[in-house]
Amino acid sequence: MKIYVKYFASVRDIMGKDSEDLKIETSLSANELWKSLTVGKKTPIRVLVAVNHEYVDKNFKLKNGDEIAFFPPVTGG
Amino acid sequence: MKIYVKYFASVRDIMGKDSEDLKIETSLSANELWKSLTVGKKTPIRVLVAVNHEYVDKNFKLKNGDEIAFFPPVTGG
Amino acid sequence: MKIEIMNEKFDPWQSLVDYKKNVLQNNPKIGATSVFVGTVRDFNDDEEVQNMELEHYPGMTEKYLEDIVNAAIKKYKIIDGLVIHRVGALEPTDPIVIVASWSEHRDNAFNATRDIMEALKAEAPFWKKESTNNGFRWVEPTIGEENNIDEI
Amino acid sequence: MKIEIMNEKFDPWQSLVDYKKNVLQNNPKIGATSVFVGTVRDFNDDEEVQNMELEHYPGMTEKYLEDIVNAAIKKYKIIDGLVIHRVGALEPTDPIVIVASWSEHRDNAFNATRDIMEALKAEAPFWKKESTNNGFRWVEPTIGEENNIDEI
Repeated sequence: MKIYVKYFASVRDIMGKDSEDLKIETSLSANELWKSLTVGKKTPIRVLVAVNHEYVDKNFKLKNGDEIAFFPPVTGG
Repeated sequence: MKIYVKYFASVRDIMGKDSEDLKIETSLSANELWKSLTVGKKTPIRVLVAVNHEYVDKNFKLKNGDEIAFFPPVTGG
Repeated sequence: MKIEIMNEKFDPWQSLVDYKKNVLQNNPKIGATSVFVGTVRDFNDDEEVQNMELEHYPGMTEKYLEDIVNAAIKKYKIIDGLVIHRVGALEPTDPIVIVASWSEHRDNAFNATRDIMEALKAEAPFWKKESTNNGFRWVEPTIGEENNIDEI
Repeated sequence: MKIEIMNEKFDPWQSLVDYKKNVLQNNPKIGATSVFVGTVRDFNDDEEVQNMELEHYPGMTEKYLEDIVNAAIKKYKIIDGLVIHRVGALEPTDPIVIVASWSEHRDNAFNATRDIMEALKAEAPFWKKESTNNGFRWVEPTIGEENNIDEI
């Protein structure tokens, strides 16, 4: 299945890119995907995750075609 | 002593005038003055009183030269 | 601080922009601006309002508005405050009042503008008279919005 | 309702006046307008701020702002709401955000504008990066203002 991954703000700085398209064999949770993407990286303590423009919890199971985004707590306004 | 009296809004309508200058012999409280001014008149239940642009309570003792105003509860904004 | 009683129809947003531009200017300490504008509605207490007369007590009204804004400056450390209030003949959709507070952080601006409006409604000597299909009537204070001022 | 993300410097008061004039118009049901404007300060956490970059998540940001305003319309029966938020490069005194709510009575307008601002700060995907004397830094959420969104 195909997954579209986006990174914003300090998470993008750490990942060194703003997005990537992935092909994965088995369905992963948001947390499992994050762990596999950040192996060997020093990651921030606080990361939020959204799938298809909605916040989800870390156990959310990804489906084919999902857009998943990882980013730090928001600071607008 | 001289007292300057002002009436506003529905109190002015009842009194039939917006102000009057009074000469009084002895010092009166705000309430005593109000009673004497409204003898025989049907007066509203709720009347506020200000002396020299400050709210006062009904027992406030008037002095020579005071400006006293009687008016209904305020409804601005 | 700006306190003004207006006899003529005014544009509250233009007044705000003018005061900011000419008096407060581009103060980089300001992080938050909270503004309230009250306008005449065409209905009140289930009656159609055709127009309205707003009366005030010249001298006392300005004094109370100044005291109210000074209290908000002191309590919420706001950088500045503005109140402009109409008197005279008003029609539905006419602006009645604008209150603005400027501060470093949003909490203080929100609280100051709200406190100024509540104090204005409770204490500032203004009186509304509405013209409805049943003739003129003096507006009564809304229940729950009465002031704590001593009555005769 | 108006939700807009602006890449260029904007005049929040002009945007407000334009929306009121062209969309809401002279609606005589409106008795109260509550507006909040946030601007860039030149100090944050005891450091001088020279300028700021504001980033967002196109698509998700607009969706959340719309949901937040719809929630306020439902909860407070406001007549309408507006949010305009800057992104891109900003300098001290530049407007960041305007939130406006229109309602019959002032309580609902005040509460709606405040709720929209609080929800925007907690949920809408925007990120601030400040340039100070010590270089760039991503802004951390203020303690006590954290959202309740699940974290990885």
